[in-house]
Amino acid sequence: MVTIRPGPVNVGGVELQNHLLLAAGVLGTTGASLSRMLLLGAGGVVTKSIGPLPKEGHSGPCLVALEDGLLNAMGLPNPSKEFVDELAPLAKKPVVASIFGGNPEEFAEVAGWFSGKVAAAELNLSCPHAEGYGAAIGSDPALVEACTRAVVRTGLPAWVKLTPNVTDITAIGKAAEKGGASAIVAVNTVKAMRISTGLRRPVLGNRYGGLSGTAIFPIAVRCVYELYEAVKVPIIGCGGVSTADNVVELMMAGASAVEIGSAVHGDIQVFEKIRAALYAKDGVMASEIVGCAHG
Amino acid sequence: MVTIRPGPVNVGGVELQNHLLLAAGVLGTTGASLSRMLLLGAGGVVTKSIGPLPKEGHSGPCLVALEDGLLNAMGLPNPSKEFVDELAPLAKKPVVASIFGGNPEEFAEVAGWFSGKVAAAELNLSCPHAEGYGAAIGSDPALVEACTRAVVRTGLPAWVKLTPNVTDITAIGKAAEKGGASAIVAVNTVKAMRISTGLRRPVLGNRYGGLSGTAIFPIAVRCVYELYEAVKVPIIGCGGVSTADNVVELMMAGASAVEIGSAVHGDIQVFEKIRAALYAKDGVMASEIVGCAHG
Amino acid sequence: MADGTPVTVTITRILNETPNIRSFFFDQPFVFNPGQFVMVWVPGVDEIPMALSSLNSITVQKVGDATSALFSMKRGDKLGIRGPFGNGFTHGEKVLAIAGGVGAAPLLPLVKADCVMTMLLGAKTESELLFLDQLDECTDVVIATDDGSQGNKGFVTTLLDDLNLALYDRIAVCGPEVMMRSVLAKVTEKGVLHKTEFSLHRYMKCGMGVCGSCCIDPSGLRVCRDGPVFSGTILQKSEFGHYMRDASGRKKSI
Amino acid sequence: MADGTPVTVTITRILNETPNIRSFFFDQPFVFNPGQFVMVWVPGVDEIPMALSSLNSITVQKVGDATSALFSMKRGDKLGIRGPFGNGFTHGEKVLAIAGGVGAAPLLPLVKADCVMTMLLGAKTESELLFLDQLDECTDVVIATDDGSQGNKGFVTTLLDDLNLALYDRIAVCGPEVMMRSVLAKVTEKGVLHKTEFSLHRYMKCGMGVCGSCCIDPSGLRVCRDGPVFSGTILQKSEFGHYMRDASGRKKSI
Repeated sequence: MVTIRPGPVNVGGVELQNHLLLAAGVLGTTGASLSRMLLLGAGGVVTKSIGPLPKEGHSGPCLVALEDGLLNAMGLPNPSKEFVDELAPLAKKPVVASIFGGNPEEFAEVAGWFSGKVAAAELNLSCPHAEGYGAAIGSDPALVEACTRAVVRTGLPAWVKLTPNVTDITAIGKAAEKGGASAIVAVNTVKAMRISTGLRRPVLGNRYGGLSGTAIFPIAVRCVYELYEAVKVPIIGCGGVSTADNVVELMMAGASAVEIGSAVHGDIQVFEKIRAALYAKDGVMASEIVGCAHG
Repeated sequence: MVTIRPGPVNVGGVELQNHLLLAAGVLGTTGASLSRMLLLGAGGVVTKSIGPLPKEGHSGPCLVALEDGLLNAMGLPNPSKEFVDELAPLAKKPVVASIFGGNPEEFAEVAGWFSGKVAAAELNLSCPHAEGYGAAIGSDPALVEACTRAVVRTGLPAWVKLTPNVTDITAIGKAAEKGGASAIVAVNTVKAMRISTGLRRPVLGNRYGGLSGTAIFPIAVRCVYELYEAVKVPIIGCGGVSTADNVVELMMAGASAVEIGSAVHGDIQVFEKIRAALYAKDGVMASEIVGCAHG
Repeated sequence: MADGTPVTVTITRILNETPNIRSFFFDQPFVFNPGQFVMVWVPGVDEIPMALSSLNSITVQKVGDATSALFSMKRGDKLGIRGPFGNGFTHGEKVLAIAGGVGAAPLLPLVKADCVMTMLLGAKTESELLFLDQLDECTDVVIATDDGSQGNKGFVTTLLDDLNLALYDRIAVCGPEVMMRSVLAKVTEKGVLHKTEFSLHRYMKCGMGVCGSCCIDPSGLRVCRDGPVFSGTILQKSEFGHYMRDASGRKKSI
Repeated sequence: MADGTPVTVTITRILNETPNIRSFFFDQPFVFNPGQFVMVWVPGVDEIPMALSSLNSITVQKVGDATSALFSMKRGDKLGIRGPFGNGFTHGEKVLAIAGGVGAAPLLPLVKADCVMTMLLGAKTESELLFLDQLDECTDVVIATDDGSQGNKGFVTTLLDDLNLALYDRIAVCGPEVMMRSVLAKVTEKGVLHKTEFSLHRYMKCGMGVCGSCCIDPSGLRVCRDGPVFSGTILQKSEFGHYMRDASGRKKSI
């Protein structure tokens, strides 16, 4: 297997402890949980998505395990501004605040709360199951550009997380870049559904949800590869990563770092395990493999 | 498990032997292979996609097996008009000719070859890895409508197979319906990629390919569910079906029949096995469950 | 479905256990360890975590929308069940079980597993003593009621003063968090904290350790996956007994 | 990758077997049955089916773009390997093997498995006799060359007339299709068709029974998955020896 030589990792304006970040929406609801994941080997953590007002989220079921992935529709539950206090013990740590809003103003408002308190803001322009938020905005290049620009003005590095549920993800990636994004995160979950044949209704309370996990890894690789040929800002790969070789594969597609989410379902030690397999003193420079599968 | 009472199956202008069709692109290159699949329990068969000129397809690798699906980029190899002769021994059988073209005229030309010789034509407006064909056309509602109308004029029932690689599949489904489609087939493969970390390049000769198999089943369910609320023509579900319960699930989402492709990789007897598990004299009427997961 | 999607079960029997608590029996058994829970999907309403009170039953107190909807269901109605999830109680040879109110539900299978020497059972009043007959058949039950209508008058905690705690190798506790916190104080005082395990209730969305809605401070441990049963040692310097979080993640006092 | 994606191998040795045939050895073994094949990915060029001539080698005749690219590769270069695929030869105790040209490649491991009593080996001329030394060590080899430069002059088929075919329980054949068709005619005439198996070559894209590009008429059987080894009985009334299909699916005469 290809291994990587350890060294400083600076991606999208954030100094990471390694190339592996905890993805938004997974174990990111409290400061204590985020601290735990850093202790367990994450090189950086992205918080649960925080919005302009507290939300309780959709009624359940909110998440079900499939054979090769997870299907969820949480509905962006979040404590809103109160969450800022959760991060107090994490000052100076590689914490990225995931934020959402219904328009550029709301994005700016929420980003403002975190200014100076986190390393970057990740714009959730991609949640496939929250009406008026996420992918509803993230499939419109003009809105993506405007929201990105609004967050950039707060002074935080703006990471923009994209939905794969669009005809052309490169158009959205370019819009984020034009808006001043420091990094693009690709991808959020794939819009999906399962139905309980016993109960004759969709298994999620919200009916529609987002598919994550190994099932979508080949889709994530494709999106990162497409974006690498379309934008110049760094790309952070996300979607179904569960092994060190998956990390290398996304990096070869063009990712400068990766986010890991669903794999914690299989094993909360996944960061430590991947880190142990990924890094070696005689490994290659990360810069040698980022995007090396092109051309 | 929910079982279905056996009975006549007439979907999209085609009399099927059961609710299970062999999907396009799988074991549909020769008449003999199609005959074999009918003998092995398929209720109908869709041919390999046939285009206006012979094509050799992409260089290899063209198909690789993943843990939970198949990734392929065949590149629409086909013998073009010569293929019509392959179907001579299959007259009166439930054979659907999959066809493609670069514009409505080409679709009409190819459909014309099959007029009177097959039960229906399935428009491939969804192949994600053939430049100028398939999804390149199938993501534009106006082109979808025009191609559908051109085929309808040849007198064949027109089934329109949609790509999931669009922001809003219902817009494409409605365009097909407006063009006179007798049925909508949802969905074709999901655009994807895998990279060989050992060889540092995409594993497919064409780099990009289409993901099929169990990995995409939740995406297929979602697309069928969305389309069922948007169109009135029958929907034929396709994508990752490998069990009788999967068939029931797609029917509850809104499918009147289903196509099965990748599952033949696991077991060429899959039609017979699903048929045995799906039908029972004391089962429910198919009409009772089609779309029952709505409302 | 062979994966982690909900299993459809049919309600076969409904038992009124107390004025406010019912047991719902279904047609399929779930292999579990006492203390594990399932996510119960009341179709069209919500999904809530519930302790298994036997292989094929949950025992539910009416407290909110989902439990109210459950109480309106009849024999033959269907539910979706995911799980069992979580860790369950550590096995012991000579267990002291302490239950308050509906907290007796996860402890009943522990008692039936024949390892509980003594059970302290508390409730507000006589009619709310859960599973008294079944528990009485299997173990030595000591009762406390707030109003003194049966057994000792007062909280179940006070019963601890009359026991020789050295007799027991494990102490398993489940009940309202205020009651559990007072047990925690008492066992600390008596020097047996290390033997003690508490089954926690927290708002949870996913039930399988992914969403993080049930993480407790300051450890960040997940009640649904690392718990719901935690040692007293872990809980002593924690949010336990002080606050929890609501569906949005905001803290609320206990 | 633990799935069915190509395994990366490094070429460790290249042997010139004949003027037009080379063996490529790589650094990883593949467990296989004699007659099974692998899909060999020449990066940037194409992927082609190749019989394994040993656990860690393929033996290749230069015939087209991909094989030419393969011939330009050096020790240390990398290939992708998928498989092994297909069925391989049925096991026999006393096997007669018949090879023409590069058709000796899949038969070599059968001979080394120590079940081949006699091997008929044919080629155009002496220098094109493949694996002669290795075969000679393990079995009784009878040779025919078109030009008579070694062994019998003429086609390998003619050697069959001098053998007592009743001695053998299986007959395994691999070579150019014209040669195999003439063997088929001969074994039919001699009444031993039922003992005979032929290893077929067909254009194939996927190698695992999905795409259908290698299906044969009239059975629709897939060479890559139901074959590549077929009994003579199945092949007798088939396209075998008459036509095959090209990459587009159009028929072309043999």
